[in-house]
Amino acid sequence: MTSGHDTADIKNHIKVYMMVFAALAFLTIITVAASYLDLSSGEAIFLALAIASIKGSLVASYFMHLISERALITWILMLTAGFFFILMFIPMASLIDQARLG
Amino acid sequence: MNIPYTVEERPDTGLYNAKLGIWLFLASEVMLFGGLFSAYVFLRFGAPEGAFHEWGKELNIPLATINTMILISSSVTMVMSWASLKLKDFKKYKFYMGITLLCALGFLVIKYLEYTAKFDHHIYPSTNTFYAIYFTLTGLHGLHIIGGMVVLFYLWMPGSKMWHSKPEQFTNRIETVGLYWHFVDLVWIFLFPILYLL
Amino acid sequence: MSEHTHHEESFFRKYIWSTDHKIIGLQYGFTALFFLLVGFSLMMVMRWQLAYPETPIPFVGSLFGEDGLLLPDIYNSLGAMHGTIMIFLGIVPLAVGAFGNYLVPLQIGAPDMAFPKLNAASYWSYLVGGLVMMSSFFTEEGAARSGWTSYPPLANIEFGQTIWLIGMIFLITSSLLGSMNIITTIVQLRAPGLTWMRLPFFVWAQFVTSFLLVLAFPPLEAAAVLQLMDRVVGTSFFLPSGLVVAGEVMEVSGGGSPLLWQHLFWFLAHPEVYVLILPAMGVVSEVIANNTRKPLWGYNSLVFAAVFLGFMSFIVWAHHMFLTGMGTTMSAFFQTTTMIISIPSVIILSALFISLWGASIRFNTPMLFALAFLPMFGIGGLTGLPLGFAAADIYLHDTYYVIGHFHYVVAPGTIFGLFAGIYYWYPKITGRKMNELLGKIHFWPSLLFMNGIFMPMFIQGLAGVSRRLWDGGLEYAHAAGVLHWNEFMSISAWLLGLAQIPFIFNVFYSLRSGEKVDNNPWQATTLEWEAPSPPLPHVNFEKLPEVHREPYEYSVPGRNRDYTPQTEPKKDQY
Amino acid sequence: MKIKIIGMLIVFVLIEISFAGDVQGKITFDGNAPKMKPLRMDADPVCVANNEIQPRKEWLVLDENNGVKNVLVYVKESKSGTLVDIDYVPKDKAVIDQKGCVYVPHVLGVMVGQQLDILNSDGTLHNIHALPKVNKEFNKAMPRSKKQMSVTFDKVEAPFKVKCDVHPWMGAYLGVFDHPYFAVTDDSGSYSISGLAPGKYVIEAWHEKLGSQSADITVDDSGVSQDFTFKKPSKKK
Repeated sequence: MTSGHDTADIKNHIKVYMMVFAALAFLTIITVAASYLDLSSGEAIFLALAIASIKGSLVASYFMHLISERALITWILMLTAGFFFILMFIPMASLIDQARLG
Repeated sequence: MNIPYTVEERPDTGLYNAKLGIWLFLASEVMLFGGLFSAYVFLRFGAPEGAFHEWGKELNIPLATINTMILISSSVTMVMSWASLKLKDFKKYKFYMGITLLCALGFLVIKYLEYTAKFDHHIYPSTNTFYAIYFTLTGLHGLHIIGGMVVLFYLWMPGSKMWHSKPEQFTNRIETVGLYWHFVDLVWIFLFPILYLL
Repeated sequence: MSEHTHHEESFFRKYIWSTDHKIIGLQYGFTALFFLLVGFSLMMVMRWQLAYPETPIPFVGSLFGEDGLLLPDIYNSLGAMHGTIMIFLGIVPLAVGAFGNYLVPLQIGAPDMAFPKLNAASYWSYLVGGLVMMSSFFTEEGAARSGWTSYPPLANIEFGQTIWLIGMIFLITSSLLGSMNIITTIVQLRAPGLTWMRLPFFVWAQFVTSFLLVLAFPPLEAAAVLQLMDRVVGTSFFLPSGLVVAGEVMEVSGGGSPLLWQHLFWFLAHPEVYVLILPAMGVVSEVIANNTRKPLWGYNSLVFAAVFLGFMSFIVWAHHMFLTGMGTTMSAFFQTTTMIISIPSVIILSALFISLWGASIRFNTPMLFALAFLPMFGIGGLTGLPLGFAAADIYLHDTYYVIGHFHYVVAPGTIFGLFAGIYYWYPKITGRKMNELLGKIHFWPSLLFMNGIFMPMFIQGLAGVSRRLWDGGLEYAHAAGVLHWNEFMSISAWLLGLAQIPFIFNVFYSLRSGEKVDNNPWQATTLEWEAPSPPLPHVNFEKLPEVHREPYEYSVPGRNRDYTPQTEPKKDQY
Repeated sequence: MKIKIIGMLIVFVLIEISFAGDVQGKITFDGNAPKMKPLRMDADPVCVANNEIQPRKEWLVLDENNGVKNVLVYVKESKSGTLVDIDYVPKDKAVIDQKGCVYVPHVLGVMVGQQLDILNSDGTLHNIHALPKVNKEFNKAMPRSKKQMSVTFDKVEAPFKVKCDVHPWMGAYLGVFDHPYFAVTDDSGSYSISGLAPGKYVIEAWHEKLGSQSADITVDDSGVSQDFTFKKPSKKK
């Protein structure tokens, strides 16, 4: 894809980059502001991670061009993400399972 | 015989070699930070209720917010420097790359201030598990920044000669190193809330 | 290419700082074989202590102190380093570094790896890691002695562990660079016409293996960093509060958990088992297809089984942790996944067995090793099933049964597979065949003594003898009935050591005096046999191959030869 | 000229040594002597077999006159110059034995750089584990076939514990000094430190449970006597 960019295309991209930048800055302020709200810890974690995920996907989709990247890359990343979550949650699940036994 | 697809894309995969390589590298980086995030979650669950939140209150949120902004900006200038090369504007490339490096430096300076402030208050990695994981995660992230800066500096100064001989390959190099740089930014986007805000 | 002229390179450039995948492959190969020998020697020393407890070691005793006794501390060091060296410095570099490097570009018709400089960096990182590991033997505090698994809190207390961790970080870096390179090469540099389902099974095995390395090694790197922090900076990632060591409360900040290490470690270390076995399966498949003169039975199922195996290997790791007090739900989950993962292994093994059906087999040395691989791996795999069941594992955990089980997989399994590969591709590398008689003198005693070592381990393990005892169980009444096997196993081990001499001799002897052969001495079909023997430096092929066929077109009815190379165009079937 | 000076120095040194004074004394215990319980060694049959009479705990060993055994008495500091050449290392080795599954001696002083031989007379597996704070910790297994090993310490350190990881009842205490002026009281609670140059010193008596006491002494040619009396420990064990 990237090789097919002509000048106009790139100029469009630059506009998108600027918009993404604004969105990222805005979301950063929101997430900091939200941390001062009196939320329960569950809500706070959900909100903060949700905002972080949005920001992360903006960076990945636009700066890293994942939105128009080849399928192969997407597959590799999906595989990685799958194992990432397994790595993240099974140790935690085992901890909970252990606690359940007392 | 030269190795094929170092510059041009292989028709059936649509990729040049380095791009696949860097994405595989980033996949392994995801798993590296995955291991550390997993440790974070594990320790947070294991700590007394609310302890991580209490311990984290010592951290300086305004400084970290500034750092987040700096890193996001550096990501934008990074992608702009690549776009400039696509537009064949070498001068602008130099300009944006310079700013990217400056941002990275600024990030490290603020990080240094944060660290020394912690040490002054006798907070060390051995203080508790929160600071253990805080220093490990931010330290490793800092190392990634430093490593990235070395490469960026090379491509900004001595390595940029390549633009005049092999412009396409040079643009690809900027794209791959850019992918790495955005990834480092991405990691920080997650580090910021889980360490400072939660 | 022919129009590309190659100026002569200096010796250093050509053989030491080379970026040619073949030279790097050989560098990997020789270094890894050397480390295999080192790791095996450590075990031969340990087996003296087990066979004749507390008597001075003959010949090499002076290395271990004036009185030549093997003290428990050093025994533990040797045990830990045996595991580490064999796995991380021996088999993985041999299977992936050497075989993967040398053969993958040749089998897919590429001039080199995708990133030649990265390839060299990967080798040098491996060598540095290996030297760092070995150097720990010469430090005042001695080498790591907490087993290759390095469980904290023991590993946090014991000496030598810091060096182990630093060495591991180098080795992990090396493996990551190497495996990214292999994946990129396979994806990007396949010759025209070489579609995915035309890849030789060996390439598929390397592909899956590399994915395992890329995705499973980083968590161990993270764990190594955390343990290094624990040891150097005084954090307590793996140390709980109020930890009592030898009657004293340890002064640590606490709050960590030893289980965290086990999760992160086994997240790598279980896929690592498949990293060890898959390349060997790949090699064995190539050798079997060639020497049965038949297509591999069920090539597609082999490929899908390998991919599925790789995928499943990421979600079975906690079956190593049944005894950590993990809850029953998790145990049941991991027990189930463990049973599922045996299915693809059985598919692969069955397909290879069925491939033998009705073949007129050429019983040359590579084929003998490949044939021996099948039952040996079978024993290793089947004895693993009881360990996968939580209930049975409670009894068998950490006994010699476990040692017997995984050594059957790795020693007469993987190593036999790799021997088969060395004998099989030696003519490609050197242009000469290895001596057949010496090969058979190498094979038969090796097979005999391998079983002599590992079969009695099942007996000892079922009697409940723990794997980590310095005196082999002398102090325990329940071990008394099976202790006499120790001497038998030890003698087998030393004889196995002797049986490797013909091999070492053969490697160097055949370099000069082996039978000269043409490019395709085994009448094989895959692409590496199109290249000259040895393949041209840096370019491999005189002309870039084009692929028109499946990988294993042997004995296709109606053709005048019993093999059809992949490069042969489809139109003129003569 | 040179010879003359050296000769004078030798004479001077000889005079110093011959006139150096002895410090001696006795440590007594004031109070009711607690009874030392017998050690239970059933866990290792070899330990039981190696003792004709069952050994008792050793944390307070008294004779009939309440003289305290195993008190480490040492010169803590000199108020008149240095005690000894910094490079002085005694040629004699210190010895600690593992015999009958107890450490013999129970309390021991060694000098920096002095070789300490650790013996295993028991013919069973011992694991000697020293727990210094300043010196390097060591933790060495000694199987029955390993009869002897040697260690040295390179820093001065107040008495620290040495224990066996196989037999939890085994314990000994070890002090490391940069001078040879230390002694351990004998069965009658007496000690004697010889060879001190005349001058003022602080001397300290250390006991594993009863704590430590110090006293200022002045050594002259005829030597000096310094006794200590320890009280019952506040917390009985």
